[in-house]
Formats: sequence, structure tokens, C-alpha cells
Amino acid sequence: MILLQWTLTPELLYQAGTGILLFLLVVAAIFSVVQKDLLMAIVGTSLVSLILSVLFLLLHAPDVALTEAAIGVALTTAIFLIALRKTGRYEE
Amino acid sequence: MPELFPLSPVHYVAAPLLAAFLLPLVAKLSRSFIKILPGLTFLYVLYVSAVLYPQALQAPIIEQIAGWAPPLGINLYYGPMAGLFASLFSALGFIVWLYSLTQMKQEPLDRFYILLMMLVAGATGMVLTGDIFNLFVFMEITAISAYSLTAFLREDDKAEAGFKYILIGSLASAFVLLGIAILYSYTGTLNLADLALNMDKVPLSVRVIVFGLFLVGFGIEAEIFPLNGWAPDAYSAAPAPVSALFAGITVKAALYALARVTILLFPFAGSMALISILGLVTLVISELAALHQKNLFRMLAYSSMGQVGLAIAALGLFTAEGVYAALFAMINHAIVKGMLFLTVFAMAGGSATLDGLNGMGRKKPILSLLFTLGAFAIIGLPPFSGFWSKLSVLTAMGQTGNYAMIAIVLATTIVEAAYFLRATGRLYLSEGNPAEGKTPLSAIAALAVLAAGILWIGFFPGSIDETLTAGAQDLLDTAKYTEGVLKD
Amino acid sequence: MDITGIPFFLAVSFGGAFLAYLMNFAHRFLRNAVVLLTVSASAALLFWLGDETFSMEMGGFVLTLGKTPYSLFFAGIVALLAVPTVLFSFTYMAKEERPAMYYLNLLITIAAMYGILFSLDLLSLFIFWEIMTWSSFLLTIHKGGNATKAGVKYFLYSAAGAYAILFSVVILYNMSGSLLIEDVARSFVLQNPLMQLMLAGTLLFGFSVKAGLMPMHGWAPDAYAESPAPFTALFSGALSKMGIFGMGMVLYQIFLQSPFSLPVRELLAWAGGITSALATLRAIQQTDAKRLLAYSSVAQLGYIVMGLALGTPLSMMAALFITLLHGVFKAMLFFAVGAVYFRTGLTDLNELRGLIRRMPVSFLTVLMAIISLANIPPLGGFVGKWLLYESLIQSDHYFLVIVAFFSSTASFLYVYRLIFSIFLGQEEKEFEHVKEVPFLTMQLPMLALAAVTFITGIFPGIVLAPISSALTYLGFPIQHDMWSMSMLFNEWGNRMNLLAMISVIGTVFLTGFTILYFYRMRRTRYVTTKDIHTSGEVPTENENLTYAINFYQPFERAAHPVLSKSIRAWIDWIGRSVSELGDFLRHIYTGDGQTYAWYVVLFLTFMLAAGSWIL
Amino acid sequence: MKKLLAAFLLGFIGYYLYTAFAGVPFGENKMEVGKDYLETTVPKTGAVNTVTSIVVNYRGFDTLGEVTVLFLAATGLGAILFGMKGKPEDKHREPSSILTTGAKALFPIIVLLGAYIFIHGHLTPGGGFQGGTIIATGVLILILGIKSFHANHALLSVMESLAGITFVVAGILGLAFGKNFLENILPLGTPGQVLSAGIIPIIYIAVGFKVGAELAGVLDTLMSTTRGEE
Amino acid sequence: MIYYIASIAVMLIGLYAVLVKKNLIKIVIGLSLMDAGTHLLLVAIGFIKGGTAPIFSEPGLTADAMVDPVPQALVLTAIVIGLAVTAVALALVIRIYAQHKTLDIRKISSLKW
Repeated sequence: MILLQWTLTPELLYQAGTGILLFLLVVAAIFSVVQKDLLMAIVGTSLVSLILSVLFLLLHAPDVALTEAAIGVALTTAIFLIALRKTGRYEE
Repeated sequence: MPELFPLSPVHYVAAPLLAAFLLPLVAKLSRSFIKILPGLTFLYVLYVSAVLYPQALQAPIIEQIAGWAPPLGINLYYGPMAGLFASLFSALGFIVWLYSLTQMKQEPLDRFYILLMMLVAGATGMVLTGDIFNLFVFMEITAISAYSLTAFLREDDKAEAGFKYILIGSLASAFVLLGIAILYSYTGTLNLADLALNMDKVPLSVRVIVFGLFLVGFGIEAEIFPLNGWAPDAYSAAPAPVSALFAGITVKAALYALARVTILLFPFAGSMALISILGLVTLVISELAALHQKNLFRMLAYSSMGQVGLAIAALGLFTAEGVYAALFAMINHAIVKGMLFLTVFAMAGGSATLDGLNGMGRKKPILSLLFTLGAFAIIGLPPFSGFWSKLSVLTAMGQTGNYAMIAIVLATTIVEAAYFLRATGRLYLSEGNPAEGKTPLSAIAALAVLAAGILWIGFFPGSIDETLTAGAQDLLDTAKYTEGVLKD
Repeated sequence: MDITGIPFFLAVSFGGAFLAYLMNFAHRFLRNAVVLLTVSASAALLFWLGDETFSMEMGGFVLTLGKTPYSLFFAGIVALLAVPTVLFSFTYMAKEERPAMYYLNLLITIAAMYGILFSLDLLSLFIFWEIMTWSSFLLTIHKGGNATKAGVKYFLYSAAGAYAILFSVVILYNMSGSLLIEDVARSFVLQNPLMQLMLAGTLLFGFSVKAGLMPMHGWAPDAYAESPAPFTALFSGALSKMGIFGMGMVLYQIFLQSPFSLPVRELLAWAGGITSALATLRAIQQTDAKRLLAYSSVAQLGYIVMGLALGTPLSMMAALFITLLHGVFKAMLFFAVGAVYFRTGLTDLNELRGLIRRMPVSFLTVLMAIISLANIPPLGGFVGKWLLYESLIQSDHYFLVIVAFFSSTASFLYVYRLIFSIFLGQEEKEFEHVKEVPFLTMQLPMLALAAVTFITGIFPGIVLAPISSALTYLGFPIQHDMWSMSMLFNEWGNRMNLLAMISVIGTVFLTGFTILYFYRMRRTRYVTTKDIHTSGEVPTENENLTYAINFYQPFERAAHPVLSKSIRAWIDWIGRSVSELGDFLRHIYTGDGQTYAWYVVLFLTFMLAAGSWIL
Repeated sequence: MKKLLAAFLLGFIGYYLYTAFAGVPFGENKMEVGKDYLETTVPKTGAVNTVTSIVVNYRGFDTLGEVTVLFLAATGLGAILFGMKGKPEDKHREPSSILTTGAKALFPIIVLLGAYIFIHGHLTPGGGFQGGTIIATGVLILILGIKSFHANHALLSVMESLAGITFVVAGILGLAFGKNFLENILPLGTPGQVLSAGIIPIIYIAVGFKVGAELAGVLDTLMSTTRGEE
Repeated sequence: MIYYIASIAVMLIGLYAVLVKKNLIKIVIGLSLMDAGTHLLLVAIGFIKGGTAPIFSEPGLTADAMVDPVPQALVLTAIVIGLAVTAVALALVIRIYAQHKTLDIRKISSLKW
């Protein structure tokens, strides 16, 4: 019951959002490093970039968010996938 | 074309940049023009340094990019030291271009020349800029052209050397960027002079951490001992004209950056002494490691790491004579090591081994003579430039009273003499079937210019004395630097 | 620039070298002419050298050149040996390849030696010293093959010595602010004794490497054996004397007043003695003529160092006299061995035999040289050794006298082996074609030097005059009563009149020879070397009874315990351990990119930890 | 064991970095240079988007360096993979028809979006780099979508060079007019309009073209290198 | 504050991958993660509580209510540099694979000592 008394003020929502996203960011990073299958690892990297881009929005940096989205998510992943295509798929 | 607009230090970067962008277009028009354009650019840059350097000796030229005053905009600081380095780089660039006209046959030539020009322009940019982030960007330009040039040749292990270089190089750039982030978070500015003034905002413990990051970041490019793992592979994999540029330019630019940043931002006592010790360690280990090298380029790589270690040790003395000696050592090393790399490539081609030199004296007498001249100059035998530079290093060390350092430097010189003379001795063996082939005139001309430089400094060391003292003064006198940049 | 000044002198010597190099492309004869002209011009110019010093500023240091009687004497030695060497090498080097490089380096070495002698400050002395080292290095490796290894070994030894000198020069410059030897000497005295010892020690070490003192002589046998014969004469005759010049200068101009001066000199004297003894024993073992002569040079230099270190006027006179004489007869020996090599292509004592009838002049030169080397009266060697023995006894170093006697008598052994195995004994068919070497370019220098030994033997005054002026410059009062033109006095008042003695011996020898020749010669039968009967059988044509193989086998077995452990092995061990260290360090660069990343991260953590811990 | 050591070392470095940032209060206004940029951007450069004005005008030299880095990466990539041109058909499997029609439909829209972004660089967030990358992704879709599609390398490199030259010439013009390198010489116009903020839009459009052409070239080179089996 | 911790964490994870992982592509991923961490750090430094994006889109916005634009400009450049370096690194990886047929960094060390 106590929960309900909280009014979801935008401030609280903002705090919670950054907290969860940052946690997700670290988890995605660990996922992409530990993952054996390189394809999943690359997907992990693009996930990191995506979360990063959203975080930049939260930090009031639209230009950087757009860049991160365009370069980090789209192109870096594309380059990684092409490189993966030309070389071995699985690690170790 | 030159009088169209006033000459200013930015031409050092703008002209090669324009030429680099022009080159792909020009390549479509006529294949031969690919070779001519870089030459013209280097000549133009030499012309710029000929005009600007004398002015810089009187008073440093400070140019603001895009017209904004320093704390806001980026400024170029063209003092005596930066001028000295910029002119040295452009001269070396021109000589290497002249040499690779006939010696560089690997196919995508237009790409090779673009990367070559940008390597020189990037290093010159590093030396000129007065803004720390701009220094990072120019370091990246130099680094990325160096990565691609290392893996330029088609043989198998070149890509491997390239990957090692890029792996360690991007570590370096990550650490430098982190250092800049920390500095910005405390001081709020990016201009070097401005930073120097409000470094007190940064608490001492943080300053040490940032110094560590910068030392590692720039140390990797400046080949300080534990960080120079990539260097031997990169030197031996890159085409010889490029290795000559590595030894002559990229190392010097990184060393200049390290010195400028350390002296301006981290002047506390331990920092320079630490750098000096690191230099000595680099000198000892790389000279000893060079003893067992069979591949000549790898031997020259270790030897150039050693010579850089010597320059760092002299720099670390933090006295006017020390910096004077470090500058002298750097110039001498750039000229002599450049000549050695090019001579060995002209003599024995890409995979030069020690045995490949047997009996080369008969087949290519001029090149063997040049190699012997280079070897004697590196060891520091009297009539050549190496002697005066080593002597100034030793007297500088003598003045600061650390005699142990003198003993170490002299001991490593003996080791250096051992492996260089072993190679020189092989030239004059009677047996052995060395590689044939006539060296074209333009290559010999390039080497002759370097040899003339060695002999000129060897017989008239006084001639460059004035430039060196001005350079040493310029680096050490931080007050003049900051007040000059932020005067308005 | 006036003719009598030193810069003109050096300009002639160095300029001549480069001119000769250029002339080589013009014509062989022209080059030879220029070479001869340069050497003889510089030799002649020595006599008109003016006294004023000349200084110039170079790279922030002031270099001063000037003439002193002490250096003039040594310059005389260099000139005396340079002209015959050049003459000898004209025909000798005709067959060899790359003569241009040979002559260039030869003239540079000679000019550098003059430079060393005429430099009044330590830095220019060091500069010329290094120029001499690398030009002699290029000469040593001229022949290729294992000459390169010998050359590199020579360069490393002398580099170690040279850098020891540079070490103390830099420190002295830092202390006294100037490079001039006088100023350095003045400020040297003010240092604390330990520092004085260290500095003088490194300087002496540097100079004794070139002089081939025992522990540091490793390079001498290989370098002398491998370098071309005419240069070897100069190498052992003059180059090693630069070391002596340096030691003399350090001991008596810089280090004299320091408390440690006496013990150091005592140590040096003993080092000289041991060097001469061991080197002589080692020489007896050698089978190659050049190596034998190399060890004998090391031994003779041991005598000189002994004389130098004693420091009494008489011993100094002895040392300088032997310096000159050794240069002369060593040059004669190397020329003769060179001539034999020029004709037969062999220097191995076991293969050569019976050349006396084919090469009489060479035989005569070797005979004169070994007589003066084993210091037998009529020739110069005797005078030097006589002075040395007297000075040893006077300063009552009785043990040293025993050592000196032992090694000079033992030297007679290897000397006899040299002349016996090359010239005496039965002739061999394979040496039928051997002819005497051409007169003008090869025999003349040998005979000229032989004449010099003869003259100095009779009139030592000619040499003792410049020696005594050099010694007075160094601070040793030479009273005139110690010698006259051909008279030698000693403290106990007895006099030895060389001229009278030799004239008596000469007349007796001549009369005996004439009587025998006219009276008995008619009835004698010419005997070929094959005409000997061994236990009744007549040897067949090709069977050869005289042989020199393991000539001194019993003697070597006796001296074996002394000779077994050689210092050279110990120094080679140092070399090997340095290169093993190099091999170990090389493996730090494992070639795996990731380990390099590890090095970077480890270094960063170390930096952060050390930084924050210190500050 | 190695993993443990690595973890320990990184923990060590992490601790030190954390102490370095402990002194930096998060979210506080500690701007030095930033304040001046914010105050002078509209009056002095006419650009509404301060980040773009910093990137192009105040610290234009960085962006010039930045464009060179990208240009060198494209050239370097071409040089490294020079010998590995593969046969066209081994690029990838047959694309499904949805992908092909989708690619054809989407391409013009993406290019339009990219153009909008780099034309309005000085007004709305975004600019040359973002717009160029978007165009490059458009080209990527075409490469994936249409089997026979090949980026016309000649055209791309010409576009790339021309754009680069316009950037450098814009800088040199600043010098020619007696001012400094890269200084603004055009009238500022009214802020908020498309044709405002002097040379910033021109430079950013040039950068847009350049980045678009370069990255398209890079993607096409990468796609067409051989599988490495032969 | 948690932004700093998170960005340092991402950077260290990237460094961990570079140090420990054997596969070349995994190492390049590690490098790009390190870059990502630094970029987040830089932008987080520039953030000011209550500040809006540094764009004067409406007339009402004043300079002192805005976020610090300078780190954003730096990050913009840094991201593109990161892309360029990753592209060259991957090109090298492709060439190494074409020649060595393996992506294990331990197997590609023919240039040593």
C-alpha cells in the first residue's frame, strides 16, 4: 500500500529510467563480451549503442544521440556483420 | 599561388590536406600526376617553413583558427621548437617522397601518397596545435595513416603487424581521451595555455592519475619501454620509406607532445625524473635486444627505439642543456636513421637479412659507403653529427651530476657499436652473393641529401646551435607560452 | 694560414687522404704519387712546426691544438714509420682489391695520430682518437673473411677504452669548466682522492687498452694477424704508442701530485712486467708468424709500460727509447713477414722453410730485427734494455728485474724459431719460384729501418736528445751527464763507450772473415742444404729433415700450467653473457599483440599506484 | 588465472578512475568555456544549434581533422583490402523479394531524411556526420536489397573529393579575405532561417556529402572482398 | 554519479575483453566498448541538472538554463574517430583471416623477438 502513495513525479520517473538503463547498459556490455557466438556478441554491441543513444537523450544531448544512433547502432553493427561474414562465425 | 594569401602556420596542414583531397581526382586524369602532386605539396610546405621559421625564431607566431580568441577557439603555436620540428618533418617528407618515386612499386600508389602526406601533415599538426583535444585529433590522423601504411604491402605478416599496432594505438587514444575528459571535468577548458593557468583547480591526486594516463597514451606513440611492443613489428612490416618516416617523424611528434604536456601541465618534480629513467630503461633494453636481430629492419627498429630512449633520458633532465641535447639527439636520429632505412631498402630490398649484406661492398659501393657513414654517425664517431649529439647529451648529464647515467649511456653505445659494426663488416666480406640491381639516381639523390646533412652538422655543429637553444628555451619557458597565447 | 702552423699541417695530412681517394679514379700511379707526397710532406713539415697554439670553437667546445716536445718525439716515430709503410704498401696492395679505401683509411689513420699528438685539450684528443680507431677498424677488416670478426673485436675493445676516456673527460670538463690539460690538471688536484683515483683509473684503462696491457690485450693477436702486413707495421709500431703517449700524459701531467699516484704506478709497473712475461711465453707457442710477432709486440709494450710507470728520469728515457726502437724493429719484422707472404702467400711457420737463398734481403732484415729485439749490443735494442735494467736496479725493483731478465731471454726463443723456420733449413721444391721482393718499394724501407737500428745502436745520442727535451717538458730533470753522443753513463760512475766497443767487435769480425775467405775458401766445396748424412744414409731428393713443427714442445709442456688459463677466455665470457642477456631481453617482445596490451595495462596500474603512493 | 589477474588489475584502475571522478559533482554548472559558447553562438555565428556552431565554427579545425580521419580510414581500408576484390556473385545469398521491394521503396525516403538532417544542421540537432551516415545506411540497404547493385566507386570518390575540397577551400577563403583560416565570411542572416549562420550550412552540407559518399564506398569495398576461401 | 560508475564499468569491460579474449573480432568489440564508455563519460560530465539541450529553438530559452555543449561537440568527433579506427581494424582482421585462416590471436605471432 505504501507504494501507491508515491506520485509518479516526472523527476522520479527520470531517476528510475536512468538507473534501469545504466544497469541494462552494463548487462548488455557483459553479455556481448562473454557471449561465445560472435553474432550474438555483435548484437550485444548494437544493443549497447542503442541504450547509449537513449541515455544521451536523457542527458539532453540530441546531436550526440542522433550520431550514436546513426553511427553506433547502424554502421558499426553493419561493419562488424560484414567482417563476420568474411571470417569465422564462432569464437574459440 | 603563395602570395595569394598571407603565409601562416596553418598552411602546414591545409596544403597537404587540399592535395590529399585532390589526389583521387587527379589520379583519374593522369597516372603520372599522382607522383608529382605530393612532391609539389612537400615543396610548398618547405617553402612555408623557409619563410616562417626565421620569423618564429624572433617571436612565436600564434594563429587563431576561425578567428576566435584562444579559450574559445583553437590556436596554433608556432614557436622556435614547433618551427624546428615542422621544418624537419617537411624536409624528411620531401626526401622520402623523392626516394619512393622510384623505389615504391606497390600498386595502389595514389592511396600510398595520400597516406604518406597525411602522416607528415598529422605529425606537423600535433607539433603546432595549442589545444589538447586538437592534439588528440591530430594524433589520430597520424595514427590511422600509420596503421594503414604498416599493412600496405601485400606479403603475409604485414596485416598482423598492422593489427598489433592498431590494438595498442587505440588503447593509447582511449587513455588520452579519458585524460582529456578528466581535465575538462575539473578545469572546464581545452586550450593548453588556459589549462596550464587553472591546473590548480585539479587536486594533486587527480593530477597524478591524469599524468599517468597521458604518459601511457603518448608513451605508446613515443615508444617508451614497456609500451613499445608494437614498434619492432610495425617498423619491419612497413615499406622502408614509411619506416624512415616512423623513426623520423611520428616518434618525434609524440615525444614533443609528451614533453609539452608534461612541462605545461604536470611540472611536479617526480614527473620529469620518471621520464628520464624510463628513457634510460628503453635505451638499455632495446639496444641489448637489437644484438640478436637477423632481419636488418628489425635491428634498425630496435636501434631507433634505443635512440629515442636516449632523447627521452636527456629530455627528462629538465634543464636547458638537457632539452638542447634531446633536440639535437632527435634531429640527428631523424636524419641518420632515415638514411639507414632507405639505404638498406635500396641495397637488400624488402626482406633484408644480415647475411644478405655479405660482400655488398663490391656490388653497390656507393650504398655500402652510405651505410657505413650512417652506422658511424649513429654510434657517434667524431667527424659525424652523431658525435656532437651524444657529446651534448653526456655533458648535459654531467652538469646535472648523475655520472651513473653517463656510464650507462656509454655502455649501451658499445653494444650499439657491436651490432652496427657487425653489419658494416659484412659489407666488405669477400665471399657472398649479394642482390644485384642498379639504384636509380633519384633514390641516390635523396640519400645524398641526408648524408650531406650528417656531414654538415658533423663538421659545423655550431650552425644549428642557435636553433636548438631557441627551441629548448621555448619548451621550458611556460610563462612566455601561456602569456603569449592568452595575451588579449 | 701560415705554413708552419698546425692547422696547415693537419689540413695537408687529411686533405691528402681525400685527394688520394679522388686520384684513385684518375690513375693508380697518380694516386701512389699523391699518397707518398702527403706522407713525406707531413714528415718534413714536422721540423718547421711553429710553437704558437691554435684554438677554434666547435659545437660549444673550445678545441686547442699545439706542439710540445713530448708530442713532437712521438710524432717523429709516426713519421719515421709512416713513410716506409706507404712505400711498402705500393706493391703489396697492387694485387689486393679496393686499394682506394685502403689508402684513404691509411692516410686518415696517420693524420689522426698526428692529431692526437698535437691536441692540447682532452676533447680534440678524444676526437682524433676515435677517428684513428674507426679508420684502423676499416683497415683491419680490409681482407674480409674472419678479418671482420677480428676487426669488430678490436673496435669493441678500443670502444670500451675510448668511452672510458670520454667518461672521465666529460666529468673533468664538468668539474674544471675547461678542456685544456693544464686547467684540468690544476682542478684535478682539488678533487677528493677517491674521485681522483676513479677518474685517473678510467683514463689509464682507456689508454692501456690501446697499449695492449695484459688484461686488455685480447684484441691484439687477431687484429695484427688479420690486418694487411704494411698496415700491421704501423698498427703495432705507432698506433699502440698512442696508448703509451696517453698514459705518460695522464701519469705525469694530471695524476702526479695525487696521493694515489705512487701505488698506481707500482701496480702499472707490475702489470707491465707480467704482460711481458706472459706474452713472451704465449708467443713461443704460436705457429703463425704474424700472431707470434703480435704477442712479441704486447711483450715489448709491457717493457715500455714498466719503464713508464717507474717514473725515474732514467726509466722514462729507457721507456721512450724502447718505444722508438720497438716501432722500428717491429716494422722491419712485419715488413719481412709481409714480403714472405707477398711471395709465398703463407705465414704459417710449419709450412715455410729454407728461403734464405731465395730472399736474402728479407733474411738480413729479420736477422737485424731479432738481434735488436733480443737486445744484443751492436744494435739499438740493447741501449733501451740496458737503460731499463739500470733504472730498475737503481729504483731497487729487484723482483721486477728478475721478471724483465726472464722475459727478455725467453724472447730469444721465439725470435730464433721465427728466423729458423722461415729462412733456414732444407729448401723445398714448392718454393723454387720464389724471387726476392722488388727493390725500390719493398727492400728499401726494410734496409732503411735496419740502418736506423744500426745507427741508433752506435750513436744513441741522436735519439736521446729529443727524448731528454721531451722529458724536461714532462718535468723530469735530465742532467747532461747521463749520456753523450755515443757514451752511456750510470750512477756508479762507470761509462760504456758504444762506439769503441762496436768498432772493436767490427774490426775483429772483419779481419776473421777476410782471412777465412781468402785462405780456406778455395778448397771448400759448395754444399747444398740436402747434402747432410743422417746415420749414414743420404736423404732422397724430397725428404726433408729440418722441420720446425712443435719446435718447443718440451718448453711448452713446462710452461703449460701458466698458459692454460688465459684472460682472453674470461673476457670472451663477458661478451657471451652480454649477448645472452640480449637474447633474453629480445624474448620480451613475444609477438602476441595481447601480451603487449598486458604490458600497457600493467604499466598503467604501476604508474597510478606509484604516483598516488608517492604524492 | 589470467582472467583473475585481469579482473584484479581492472578493479585497481577502476578504483583510481573513480577517485579521479569523485571530485566532479554530477549535474552542477561548472562551465567555463561552455558559458561563453552559449552566450556568443547566436549573435556571433548565427547558428541556433550551439553544438553545431562549436563543431563547425569555433572548433572547426577539429572537424577538419575529423573529416580527414574518416577520409584516411576509407583510403586506408581500400589500400589494405586492395588485392582482395571478390567476384560479384559471392557477395551474399539471394535477397528475398520483400527485401528488394522494401529497399527500392525506402531508399529515396532515407536519402531525403539524411539530406534534411544535414541541411538543417545549424537549426535542428544533427548535421553533416549524422546526415551522411543516414545516407550511407540507405546505400547499405540498396547493397543488401538488390543483388546486382554496385556502388559506382568513381562517382563516390569524385563526390568525396569535391566535398573535401569545398571544406578546405572554405577555410582558405577565410584566409584570402584577410581573416583567419576557416573564419566566417558570409553574412549571418537571421537566426532560425535555413540560409543563416554564414558558412556553417555550406561546410556541413559538404561534410554530409563527403561522409555519405565515403561510408558508402567503405561499405561497398567491405562487402565485395572475397570470402577468403580461394 | 552513477553515470560515472556505469561508464567506467563499460570501459573496464571493454578493456577486459581486449586483455582476455582470444578472438580478434571480440578484441575489436572490446576496443569499441572502451570508446563507448569514454563517450558516455564525456557527455555525462557536460550534463547540468535542470538544463535543456543547447539549442535556441524557441525564443524563451536563455543561456544559463542549458547543458554544457562542449563535451557534446567532442563526443561527436570521438564517435566518428571510433568508427574510422574500428573500420580499419576490421579490414586488418579480414586480411589476417584470409591469410592465417584463424582468428585466434595466439596463432598469429610470426613476427616476434
